[in-house]
Amino acid sequence: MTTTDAAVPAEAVETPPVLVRMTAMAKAFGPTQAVRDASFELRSGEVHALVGENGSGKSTLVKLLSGVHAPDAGTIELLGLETPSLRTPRAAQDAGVVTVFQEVLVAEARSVLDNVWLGVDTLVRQRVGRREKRVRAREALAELLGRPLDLDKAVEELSLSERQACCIVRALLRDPRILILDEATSSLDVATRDRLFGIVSRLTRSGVGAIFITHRMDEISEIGDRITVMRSGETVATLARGSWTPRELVRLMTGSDQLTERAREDGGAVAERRGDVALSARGLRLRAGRRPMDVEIHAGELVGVAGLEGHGQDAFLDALRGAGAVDGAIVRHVGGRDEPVGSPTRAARLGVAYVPRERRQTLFGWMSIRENFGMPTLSADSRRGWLRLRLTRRRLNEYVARLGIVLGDPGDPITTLSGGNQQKVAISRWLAADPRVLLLNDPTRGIDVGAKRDLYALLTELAQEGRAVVMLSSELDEHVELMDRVLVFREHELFRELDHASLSREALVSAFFGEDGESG
Amino acid sequence: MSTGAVATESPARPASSARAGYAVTLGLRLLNRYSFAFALLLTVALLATTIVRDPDPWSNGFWVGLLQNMAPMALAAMASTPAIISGGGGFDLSISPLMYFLAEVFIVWLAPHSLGGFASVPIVLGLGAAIGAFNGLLIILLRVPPVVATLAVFFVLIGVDLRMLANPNEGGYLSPSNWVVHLADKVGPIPGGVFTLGFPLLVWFLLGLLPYRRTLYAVGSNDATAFASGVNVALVRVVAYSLGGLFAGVASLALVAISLSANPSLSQSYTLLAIAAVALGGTSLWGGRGGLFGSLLGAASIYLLGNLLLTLQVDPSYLQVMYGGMLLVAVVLGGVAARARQAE
Amino acid sequence: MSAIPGQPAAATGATRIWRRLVALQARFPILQAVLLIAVYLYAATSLSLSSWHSIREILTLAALAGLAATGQTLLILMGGFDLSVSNFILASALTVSVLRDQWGVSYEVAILVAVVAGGLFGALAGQICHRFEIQPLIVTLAMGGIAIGLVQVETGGTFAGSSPPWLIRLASPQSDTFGVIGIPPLVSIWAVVAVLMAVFLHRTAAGRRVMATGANPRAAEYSLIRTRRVWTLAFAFSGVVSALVGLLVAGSAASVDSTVGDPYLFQSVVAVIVGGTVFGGPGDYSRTALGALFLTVVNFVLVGKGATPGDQNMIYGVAILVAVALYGRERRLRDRI
Amino acid sequence: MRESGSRSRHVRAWIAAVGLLGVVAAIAVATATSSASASPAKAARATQACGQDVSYINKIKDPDGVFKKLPANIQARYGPWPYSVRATPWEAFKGKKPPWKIGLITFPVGSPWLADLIKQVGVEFDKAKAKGLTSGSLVKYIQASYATATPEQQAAAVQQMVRQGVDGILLLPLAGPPLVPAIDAAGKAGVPVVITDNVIDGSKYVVNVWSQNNSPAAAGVAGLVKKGNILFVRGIAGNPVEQAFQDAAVADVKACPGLKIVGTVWGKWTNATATAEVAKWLAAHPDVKVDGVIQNGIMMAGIIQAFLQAGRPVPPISGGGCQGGELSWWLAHKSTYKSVATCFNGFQTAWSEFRILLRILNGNGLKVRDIHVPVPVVTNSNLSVFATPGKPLSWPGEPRGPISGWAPNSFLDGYFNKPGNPKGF
Repeated sequence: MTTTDAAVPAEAVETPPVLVRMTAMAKAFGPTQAVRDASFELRSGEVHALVGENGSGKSTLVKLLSGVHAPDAGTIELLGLETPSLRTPRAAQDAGVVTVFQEVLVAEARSVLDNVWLGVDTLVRQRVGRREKRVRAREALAELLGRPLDLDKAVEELSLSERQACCIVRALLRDPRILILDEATSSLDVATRDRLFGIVSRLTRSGVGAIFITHRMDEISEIGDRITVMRSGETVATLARGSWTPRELVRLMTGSDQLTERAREDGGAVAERRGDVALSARGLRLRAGRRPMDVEIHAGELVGVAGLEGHGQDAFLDALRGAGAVDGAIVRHVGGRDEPVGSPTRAARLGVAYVPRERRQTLFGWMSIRENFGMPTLSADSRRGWLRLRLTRRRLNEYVARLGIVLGDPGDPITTLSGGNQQKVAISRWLAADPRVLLLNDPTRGIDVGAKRDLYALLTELAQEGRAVVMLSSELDEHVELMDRVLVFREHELFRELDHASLSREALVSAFFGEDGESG
Repeated sequence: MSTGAVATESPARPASSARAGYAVTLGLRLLNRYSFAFALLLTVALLATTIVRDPDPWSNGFWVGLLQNMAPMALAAMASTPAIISGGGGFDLSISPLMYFLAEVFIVWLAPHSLGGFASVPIVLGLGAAIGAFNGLLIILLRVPPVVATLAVFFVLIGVDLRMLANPNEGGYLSPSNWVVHLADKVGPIPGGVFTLGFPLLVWFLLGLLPYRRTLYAVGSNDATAFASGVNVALVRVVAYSLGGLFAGVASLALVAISLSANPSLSQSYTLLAIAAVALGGTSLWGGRGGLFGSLLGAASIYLLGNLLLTLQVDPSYLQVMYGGMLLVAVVLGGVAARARQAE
Repeated sequence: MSAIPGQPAAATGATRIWRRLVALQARFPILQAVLLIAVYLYAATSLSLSSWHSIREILTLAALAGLAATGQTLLILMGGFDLSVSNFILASALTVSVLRDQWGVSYEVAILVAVVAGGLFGALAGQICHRFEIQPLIVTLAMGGIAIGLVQVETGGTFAGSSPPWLIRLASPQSDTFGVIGIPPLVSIWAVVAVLMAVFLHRTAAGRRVMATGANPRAAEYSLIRTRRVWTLAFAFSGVVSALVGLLVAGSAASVDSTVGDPYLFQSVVAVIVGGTVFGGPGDYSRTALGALFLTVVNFVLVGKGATPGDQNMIYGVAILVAVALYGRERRLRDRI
Repeated sequence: MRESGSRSRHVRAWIAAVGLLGVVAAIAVATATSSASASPAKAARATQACGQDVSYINKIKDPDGVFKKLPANIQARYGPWPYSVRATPWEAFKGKKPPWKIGLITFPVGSPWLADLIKQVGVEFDKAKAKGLTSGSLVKYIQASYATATPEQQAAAVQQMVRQGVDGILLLPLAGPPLVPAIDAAGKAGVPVVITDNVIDGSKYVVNVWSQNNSPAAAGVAGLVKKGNILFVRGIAGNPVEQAFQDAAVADVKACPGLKIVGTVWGKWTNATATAEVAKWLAAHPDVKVDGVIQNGIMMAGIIQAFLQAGRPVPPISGGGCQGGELSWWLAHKSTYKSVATCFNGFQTAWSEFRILLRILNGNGLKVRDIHVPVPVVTNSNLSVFATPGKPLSWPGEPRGPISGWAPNSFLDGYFNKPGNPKGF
């Protein structure tokens, strides 16, 4: 892999002062224990990468440090002295802790200038003069984006990556002692990302400490001086630069390198599962001006959708479920007939089911488990508008047994379930509609290993039943261990298609970075 | 309510094919930049017609009357605005009863105790601001929809108004010699309305010099962002509500100036008018957009329309329909503009 | 509404008990029920409101309040709001009294006109709200104004009419349902509506869709619920109900004047809120019914005790405050980052 | 989601408590400041006999000494007049040359009375136009709906009309006091504003034409009942006129030692509300016998309705500002039902109002600012003159009566230095 010359200068190496020391932090949201026992240390002048699977508690941990949440337990030391837990982001910022959060947080209606300086002034006193604000904002943005940005433009008129740039600049302008970047590069283009790394290493040289959360191995290896790995709410290891391999990281993150219970099926098994084409995309463009793609999804196969974050995987799934492709056609093949998939409703009618990524987008907060379970299949479960609750109940029980969903009473609010079980409900409720093609958007995101196993087992089962499963995942091993073939996306194009034989972590990673096939 | 377009593709922007289409997009641009554009257009048109129809529009009386008469409604609208801008469904239903409450305080309590002089100004405004702040706190601490919380205060205040003046024939009046009357007439050569209407605008302008106003809009636009960036969102909102109360204080003075009397039985008469004026003025009830000036224009156009219908002797029955129509057009335009924005 | 669990893991005994109560309360409107019983007992003892005759009166007026809040309940469950209830009520009351005479048409026709118009105006309001993402508050306000305006134009400004005897009899607390069942017709209607609403919300797909739309619009869209259609129909429903309630109001008022709608402008909302239905759910019509009943009994007590309108308003306000104090449900800012 | 939900709930509970306390405090303060009923009532009690209407004549505030100058027969008309009687600038008014432009401003139309009044003013205007007394067309401003009506709008309308060169204005105020400045301004500009259905005591230039039309009925009912329980049905809380009516009514009741006030409800001057509120009260007091009801105006039908509903005998109900429906009902039950009402209709009001305005404009010299029009008292004996037979209780019609039945020309002549209408109108 490539490593730029943004290496850490010598003087910073011999143990510099500790900026942050978090010990035995814990934080729970209702039944879900987001962080259970996390300890973390940040030294002056280092970039400390924080890695772990989705939902392993990284974000929560940094939110504890940046005053968004108050910890249930644990102590935070800032610059050597014990601090009473930081109650608000403001408090944290005054203490020199500045965070760029995972969400792209902007005030859409306000100008770029207002956005980057938001919260610096008090309500009555200007901490920074107007002219100075403009000058510094312009410089910072230019340095990051490599081109000037109209300071008076409303942020809602900017592209996503420009917005994220605003968030980053907002943090930089506060002259942080401790800079936290929580997946802050997810929607930046590569050049901007490199410029950001340049800025970060400049800051660290001047004694700033940076905490860096990312999913991209290459980024870690590029600027990470130390790495702390988190798994299901705990910090499991802290490794110094060079003393780790991707493989090992993955093992640490997942807790095992054998993900699926069963030994991986051989090609033969896969071949016989595979049926005729169930769903196909013809001349599909995910963005204007990109290379069109033709994809065929067969019945009974497990197709992985992979790529670096924000390279078009989500757009691809959306297209498949009939929601907004730029151009091209999605066709569902049912019993010899070709049915165009126009809208999500149409797609559903043709047996294409989609499970979104965000649980916030799938669950109905206060409603009961049973109601949540029954939602997508309302029409199926009702005769002339009348709900036949028995059907729903029976099916729910069936899936509870099949997926080992742990729940008290199906009448309880869905919010009483743990993340994994919520996800199981979210998926199983679509299975209840007996879809022929199942589109899953990173379903194992933020659920514990046990739950993952169950899901994998389920998905294989589904494939064996002759359903086509298309699954977007941000985890390499899921692809390697589970998929029959993997579609790797890059810059919103189908970059490569790895079939069962040629499927390996290295192959994937190299494909992610657009390296030609065999090497890496 | 933003059940937005998850699956449904966002509605088409005005077809910019024809020249007309271009005009439309241009209009929407304008509306995005200046949310009060529509209200301004309306006001100018109505005002122009009024002036044309009026025997001598350049006499002082014309403007004095105009300003004094629309002052209470306009001020009520302006008082409702900061809370709405502060977002989070921000809303203050209690403005109208608050106006009447403060008017009563002035007439029933202050004036008789020889506080009817200029001393009354800080007292009335202060009291208004305090009650506004109370609303804000209620909403922040109970974390309930502002409409509901302020509805409760709405009822309580109406009750208090009626209670305070159990016998409207005793002490419900203010002597015409009181200084307030000038607010409904002239102060030297200047129409009194200029002062009452000018005050909130001035305050608003001065707030513009402080970081507060920008922060308020940011909070209204996206409170999570503001919070994450270290803004004390709760404080910003409470201040917004107390600003509303402050302006309600001014409104009460304008009201007293015209009526020279406390009329508890009318406590809620400005509630719906204010809402309509604000919406007409292009202030988005989602927060973060719009401003005091828009509300002023909104109120102006409502008032002028009523006035014009009288001058033109249009059947008053049509008034309601026109108000409603105007309102719908205004908010729909706002919605379309917002869509155009998102599409960009 | 958040999709992520609600209560902290560790808690002391005291807070656990408190939370139990809150959770229980969140399921059933226990508090309201208790309050209702308490107030009624007080009323029965100190004001002798216990006679079947008095109960008839109470139930009838409660029925009116409750029925007027039917549409509102659905809308608030769905995350909407309706400020046009009072105007629609007045509009339809005038249609069946004044306009019917003017047009010289049969009651059936007049009622049909009122109901259809109510439905159309409602549907339009829903469409506009959803399509342009405008707060229903404004749109319904405008719609109500337009509806009244049109009626006014039609009647030439006169707002006084008398309701047909059969309507008056229908709405009278002392007449019996079908002249046989010993319950006032309004109350029977209310009971039926309550049952229907319960069935609708809990036993029909449509009801589920409404609640889902309120609970999480995005998720609803993903679950293939056409939220725009839901909004349109819900508002149409509210319009129709308001029109029908307008008839009953006209009946109980006997003579229609321009103020018959006024009490329902906010009352419809208050009944829902006090009942404990929250914007976007959870909630239920049974709660609204309870809320209406509660408010009515309180009102009887106040009037019986000769409370001035001033006091009545204040008590109203306090009732709402207390209710919302127990039902605050907005998410904290820090949880949205 | 909520971390430490319980704490936040505790907080909420506290807030609620605090809010509650605040409210209670407010009530306390408010109560402290709220005073008892008006003084004239108390003052009048001494001389008043049961069944006789309260008379303030010897207490009438007469700062300008104009009242004393009025002929005795006219003074006698001022029995229940609770306000002062003042001189008016219009006495010296030289008048303008006809034809005149006339304006009409009213609150929203809610009753047949107002509807008829507006209709009749139009009719009179056209008749006058035929005689060359008025020009153009009647300039009208009728407020659209109570939901959006404010007195300030009426004030604006007055100013607007003055600007438009209207010579005289007939005004039915939504609320009196707020209109004072506008009316005085109009007066200074030489535009008389004649108001009815309300009295504006604070204005110099206003012309008040008013009937204290409830208290004779109240007194009548009090006299009819003599002994027993009286229920008060009041109008809109916080309204000055309402209070004046109430004060008189209280005085009338106090005049009968046998009468006991057992309750007060608020009917908001609408039959619908009156029915509901009375029904509530009756339900709450099933064992209290109500021997008489005294209402604040135009609510008789609603109250009858409530009693019928409750299946109780309908007691005498004061019919202040009577309406057609209740009269027909009364007529139908003439044999068994006794009551006292005071009746006049919108046509009559318009007829007289219009003439008063014309006389002022003609410079006939109005003697006093305040004209009190005694209203015909209706009892079982003369009921048939006013009632329309065979109508339902809820009939929104009006009492019958000759168009000049309220304030005939002869009556008006007493108030003007120069009698008669211009051009023998």
